[in-house]
Amino acid sequence: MSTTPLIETGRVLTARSVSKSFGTVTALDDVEIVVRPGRVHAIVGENGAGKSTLAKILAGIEQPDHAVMSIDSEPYAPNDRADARALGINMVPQQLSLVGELSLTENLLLVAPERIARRSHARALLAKTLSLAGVDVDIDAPTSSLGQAHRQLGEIVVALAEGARTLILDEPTASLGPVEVGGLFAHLRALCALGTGIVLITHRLDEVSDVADDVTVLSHGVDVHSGPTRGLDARRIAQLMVGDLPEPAPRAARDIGEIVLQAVDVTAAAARDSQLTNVSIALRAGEITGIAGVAGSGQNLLMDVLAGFVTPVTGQVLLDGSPAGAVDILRGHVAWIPEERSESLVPNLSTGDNLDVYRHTAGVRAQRHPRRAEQRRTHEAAMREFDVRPANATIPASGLSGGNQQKLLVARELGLGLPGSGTPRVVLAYGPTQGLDLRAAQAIRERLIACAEQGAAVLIASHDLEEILEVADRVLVMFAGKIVTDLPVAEATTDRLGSAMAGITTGQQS
Amino acid sequence: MSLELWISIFAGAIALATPLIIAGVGEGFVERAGRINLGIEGMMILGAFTAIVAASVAGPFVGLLAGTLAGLIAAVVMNTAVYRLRANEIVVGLAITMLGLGLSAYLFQLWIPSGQTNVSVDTIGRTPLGPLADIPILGPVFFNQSPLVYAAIVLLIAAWAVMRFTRFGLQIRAVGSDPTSAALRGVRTAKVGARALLIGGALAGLAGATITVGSIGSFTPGITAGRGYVVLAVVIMGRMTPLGIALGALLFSFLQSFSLLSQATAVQLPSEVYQALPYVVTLIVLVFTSRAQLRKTTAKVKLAT
Amino acid sequence: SSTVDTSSDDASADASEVITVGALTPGNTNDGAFNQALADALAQLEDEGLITYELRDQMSDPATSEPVIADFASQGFDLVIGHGIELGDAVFSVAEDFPDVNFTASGGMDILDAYTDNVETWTYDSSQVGYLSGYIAGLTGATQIGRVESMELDFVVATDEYFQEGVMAANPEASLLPVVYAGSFDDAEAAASATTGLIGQGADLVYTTGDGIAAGVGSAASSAGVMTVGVSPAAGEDALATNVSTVDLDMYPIVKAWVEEVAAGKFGGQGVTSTLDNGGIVYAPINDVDGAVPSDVTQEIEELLANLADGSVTIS
Amino acid sequence: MKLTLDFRRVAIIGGVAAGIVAVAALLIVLAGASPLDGLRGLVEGVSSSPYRFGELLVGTVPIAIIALTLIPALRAGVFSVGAEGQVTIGAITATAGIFGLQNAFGDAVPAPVYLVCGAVCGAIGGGAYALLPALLAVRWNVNEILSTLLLNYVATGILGWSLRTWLASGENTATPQSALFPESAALPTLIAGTRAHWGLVLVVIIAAALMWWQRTSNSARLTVFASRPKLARRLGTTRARTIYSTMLVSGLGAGLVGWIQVSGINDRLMGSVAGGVGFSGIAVALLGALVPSGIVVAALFFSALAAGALGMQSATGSVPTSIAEVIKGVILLGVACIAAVQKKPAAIVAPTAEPAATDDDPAGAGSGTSAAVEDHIGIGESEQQR
Ligand SMILES: Nc1ncnc2c1ncn2[C@@H]1O[C@H](COP(=O)(O)OP(=O)(O)OP(=O)(O)O)[C@@H](O)[C@H]1O
Ligand SMILES: Nc1ncnc2c1ncn2[C@@H]1O[C@H](COP(=O)(O)OP(=O)(O)OP(=O)(O)O)[C@@H](O)[C@H]1O
Ligand SMILES: [Mg+2]
Ligand SMILES: [Mg+2]
Repeated sequence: MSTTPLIETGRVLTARSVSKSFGTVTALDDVEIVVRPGRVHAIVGENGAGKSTLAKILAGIEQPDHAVMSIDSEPYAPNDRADARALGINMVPQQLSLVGELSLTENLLLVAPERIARRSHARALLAKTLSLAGVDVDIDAPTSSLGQAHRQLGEIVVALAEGARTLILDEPTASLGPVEVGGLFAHLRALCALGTGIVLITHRLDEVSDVADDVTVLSHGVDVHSGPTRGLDARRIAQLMVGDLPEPAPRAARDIGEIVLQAVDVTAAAARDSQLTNVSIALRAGEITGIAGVAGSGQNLLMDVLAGFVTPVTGQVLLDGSPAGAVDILRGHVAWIPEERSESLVPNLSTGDNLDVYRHTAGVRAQRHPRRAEQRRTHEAAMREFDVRPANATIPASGLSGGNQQKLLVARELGLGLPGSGTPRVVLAYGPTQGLDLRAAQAIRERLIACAEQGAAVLIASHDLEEILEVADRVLVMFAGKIVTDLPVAEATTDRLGSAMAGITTGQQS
Repeated sequence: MSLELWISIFAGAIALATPLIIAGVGEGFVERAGRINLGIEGMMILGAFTAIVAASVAGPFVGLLAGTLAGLIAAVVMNTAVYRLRANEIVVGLAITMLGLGLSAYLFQLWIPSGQTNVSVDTIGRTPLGPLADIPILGPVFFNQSPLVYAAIVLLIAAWAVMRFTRFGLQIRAVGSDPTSAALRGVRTAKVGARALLIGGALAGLAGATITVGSIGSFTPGITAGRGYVVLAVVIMGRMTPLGIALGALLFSFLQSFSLLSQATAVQLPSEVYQALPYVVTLIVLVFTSRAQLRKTTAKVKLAT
Repeated sequence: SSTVDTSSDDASADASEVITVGALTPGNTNDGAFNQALADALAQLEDEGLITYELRDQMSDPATSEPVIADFASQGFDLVIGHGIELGDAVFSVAEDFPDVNFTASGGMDILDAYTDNVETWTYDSSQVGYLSGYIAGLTGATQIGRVESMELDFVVATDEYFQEGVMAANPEASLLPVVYAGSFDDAEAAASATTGLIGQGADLVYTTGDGIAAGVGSAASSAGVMTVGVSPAAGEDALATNVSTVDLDMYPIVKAWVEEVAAGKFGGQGVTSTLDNGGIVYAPINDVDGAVPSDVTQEIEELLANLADGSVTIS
Repeated sequence: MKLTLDFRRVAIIGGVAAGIVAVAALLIVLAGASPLDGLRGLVEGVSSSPYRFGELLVGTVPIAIIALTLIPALRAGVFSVGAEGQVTIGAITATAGIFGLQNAFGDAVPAPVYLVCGAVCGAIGGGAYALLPALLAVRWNVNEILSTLLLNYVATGILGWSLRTWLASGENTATPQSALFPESAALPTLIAGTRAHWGLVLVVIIAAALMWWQRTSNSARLTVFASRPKLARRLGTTRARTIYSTMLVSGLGAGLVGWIQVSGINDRLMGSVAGGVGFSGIAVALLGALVPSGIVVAALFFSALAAGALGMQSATGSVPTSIAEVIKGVILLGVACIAAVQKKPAAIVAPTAEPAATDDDPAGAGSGTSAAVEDHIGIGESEQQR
């Protein structure tokens, strides 16, 4: 929908018969994509389908095994990112590539063609680009001090300032709230109007039908569909991707039990998040509490406090009514799924060792060592249960794709990991489905609900409002280190939550 | 203590600081790029020895050049071992130091066999800066020094300018603080790191040459006397910025100069106290700078104990 | 020069066989001082056809030196010389296992009585070294004398006391600045800095005994045109330019006597001391430093030596 | 694919080995001797007599113990280079303990009491001295590499002062040293006719203990701590506890070595007591890939190198002793390279190497960077990331 391009004849980036394999894994097999100026081209597909690989090949970051690429009719074969950049093809990777210690200006100068850093020139260029794109971001602050949304926008602006005429965005919305996503899409449309071609990789299929003009669907490295989005809705795209999704299981009514884990009047500080001021929260058995909020509102810190990593300056954390530290909280069967899974998976340990790392918890008596083969069978069974691919317990965790790493982490926390008997009594989950495809995300949401049905107290923090509304019984909104809204899910409308997340208070405090 | 004594102490401090500053500026690049060079002591002494040999043939300036080159070559070896062959950085650094100390002593013994008088070369000497040198107090402290002292100051400014105004400076900061993002942005991290290490090695060699050709005029085994390790401390103490490094080096050498010369007054402490003083104070300063840094990121997650 | 009185004349006469000597020194043999004294003596004796030898330097750590001594002994060397106090323990401990090999060990004054049947002990008279150095420094007419030493070690302190005594004997008017310790044997730069500082405080002569640090002292003093005493040739020609003299060991007479004893089968059971009298301690020819040093210095020194020899002057 | 990889490996190993030989030969020729004699001497240096073989073992003991007790610290990413100073302090306290005992009870003290007292005093001294940088790191985030490096100098000062004052021998000595220990305080000889002493047994015990430890959860927690401090918190380990405990273990080991050096070799305290074993120990720990068996082998190798280099000098006659240091440096460099080619780079520095595994970028776009070795200097840093 949206901007109907006026110029169909501008620069066209074409890539045909793109193939790439990593060892035995075929990431891309004879894929074709055509990116036109002034249009948003979405790439969708489940985890590991090859989206990022394709994007990286287009941007010169990854070298294809085989590809025929051209810009207009000129052959295009970038050796590295600099080549692509010089030809106006630029990418904002899934994992942002801004150097945190440097400002946006300096990030721009970092790979400028000139050896002497012309700051004023770069600032002028950025300022101009900012105003063109209608964005307002501090270009002189270290990017690490910017919020997630601003960093995302900042990197886009830097790419534009570098002369990007085709801009590839790999999951830019994964960690943004609805307000920010709305803002981002407005900017993208503005860019399209200027003739920029945009490639948008995303898992949120409703975004595709909202903002994209064309869509390529990848499945296991093959492009199973390609064409305009006109007439396609999210359901149809999902069908193209993975076939029919199972209907979400009907929700059974749950009994809300005792308070298991609570934070009482907590004040705490941390590096990037807002500091918490007098926050109280109680997690009850059988209840799913959702926390919404834009990045940097303090959710991360609250999670850290609840998991026992941060000792509050004032206030305390009580597990079953008594104060507890991180290891007590683990021993009390609290599952922990952090926003950054890299905090929780040990990359150079095997997937199997990662799965039962809690065997090493202090004070937990190691059960008799099961035999290796037996252990491996258990691990691989768990990996299959949680759809971790490949379900091989001996490869290092770093060998899994991002989505599969996430599944591995969930398998440990909700599956067989916690010391003692496995089932969690509390689940602390931050963006538990981020980076997952529809089916996998759905499976994990079902898991969380199942946990609650078995009597666990579940906390889900997410930037994805839809997700929270789908699973939570109660929704809290955090803004600037405070809980500003606390509503039963029935009363929580997207509008109310969205404005609370943006800091617009309507007077109703919890 | 008399005024002359203080003048001597300060003038001595500046002279002693020169090699520390020169090597420190180099190591500053290395550490900014996220690496550490434990071979710096070895590179310094190789520079010191090579410089004397070259200077005895072709004069002190060629000596300085040769010393620089020796450090550079050692850095090339280190870069190949650590960043191409991926050997452990700490082991290789220690090996380079061992090698440098051994090789310089060995070649020295072959060069000047027993019974032969050691070779002296003309040193760079001091250059009084015209009338400035006659200013009371300041003159003898600042303006009657070796040209190498002035060169070190120029070097400091140059290093500052490189870090501040060039793409290379930005790339070093990026590679050091966030190599993954830097690589993703298209910075060739290995190349940037290698360049930093080569600069570090060359300047370490020059620093060694500064000791022999710049001030003593001859070589004796072990002449660098652990200064390489001091440089490492000074760089961290100075938070890797040129100005900080200069201040750190000056503090250390002031203490050393003070310990040396205040012995000649009546204050009677065990001489070991004087000798350990610079290291102890460096450690204390390190505590304060680290603590300040901790404060700065006060927000840092306070992990419960 | 006069030899040690233990040598019998006929011993060298029938020494047709060449003695094999294994020797160890704690430092570098080109240090122009203690270590080099032995190296030079051995080289000279080899030139004379009396010995063949092997010399290992940098043996100050007993952990390294003991196996080397044992090696020499087991390879059948006739005489093993451990030159330096660091080697004393190791020599004695190896010598027990090799009663047929001859050893020499060095140490302080008290080692003289520690000899055994196959170990002769050796030391040198550090009071004479200090006194004569001081005497020379005094004779130069210097009024403010500074001293730069490596580390505050007992023997350094002791030698220094005799140095002061020597200065006062030659020139009671002279004043002495307190000793500056560089804190290292090698740190020439620190020594240079210390020397410059002393000169800044008015020193017109600087005395040193260190090895590596002498290079720093000599360099700083000579570029300031200030006299030194005690700078070794290892510091380089330039540093020697303003060095008046250096009192040093001459190991030739001592080692020669040992070799002759071995050849004659009479080795063992005694200790010897290097002294001015027996030629084991010598001083380098006086450098008048472009006329800064009075011309009669050599004469006065010779007078002192005579007085020391006949006992009319004693060092307390 | 596999073939080319192997070819590269062989080429590197061959190249490095040829480089070592060429450098050594060149240096020997420079001194006017024959490289073949040098090679013969290198071999004979460790093998030609029981005594020389004993020396190989004597040299292995301190390096191996230091390296072994560094395993926990290095696994946890705590990079202490303070062994040198801790050995020194351990030697001082051991000496003080032994003389204290002698002064208090006269000559009647039986040997085992001396040994236990020396060992305990040494270990306590080294351990206490290691806790200082640990405290600085925990409380004020002072980089432990630098603090330990600086404290080495302070230890040297303390040693010099002690030898000049309260521990000085009564004899008039040129170099500072303590009095000779009572005979019963000496570590007994293990192999007659050599200097090999019972310290060797300690190496075996410590290695065995660490092999057992390696399989414990404690070890696993440290490994997790090195790369994932938060997860380690959940496992029950804290930064403070990790730093204190691992530094303490390495300090105890180094202090014990201090005692072994005075009681096993010199029978008195001397200025040269540490003699570089601290730095060699670190190199050996890393060369041995932080595995006890690997470390013992690496320590034997390192000691053989030292003995062999001396033998080389002895065989060539005219070559200055510094050649030993050169050869050690060259071979250490070469072995570090070869070890790196042999193993996957991650394995060598397993505890600390962590090419950040994030998102869907397993090998990291920065595969050109040396993720393995560059960023493990301070654990403080890895925590600050949060
Ligand atoms: N550097 C690599 N080494 C080995 N395998 C890789 C590498 N990069 C990607 N792969 C594999 O290639 C396949 C495609 O990965 P890619 O990152 O393109 O998936 P994606 O579609 O972006 O998935 P996600 O939605 O999880 O981000 C996956 O199976 C992944 O495991
Ligand atoms: N034509 C260009 N357009 C855009 N960026 C460029 C261009 N040339 C170089 N760059 C950027 O500069 C960075 C450094 O390039 P490179 O390493 O080739 O530097 P260089 O100045 O050519 O150095 P050298 O001459 O030593 O190779 C690259 O990462 C790239 O991003
Ligand atoms: Mg992806
Ligand atoms: Mg180029």
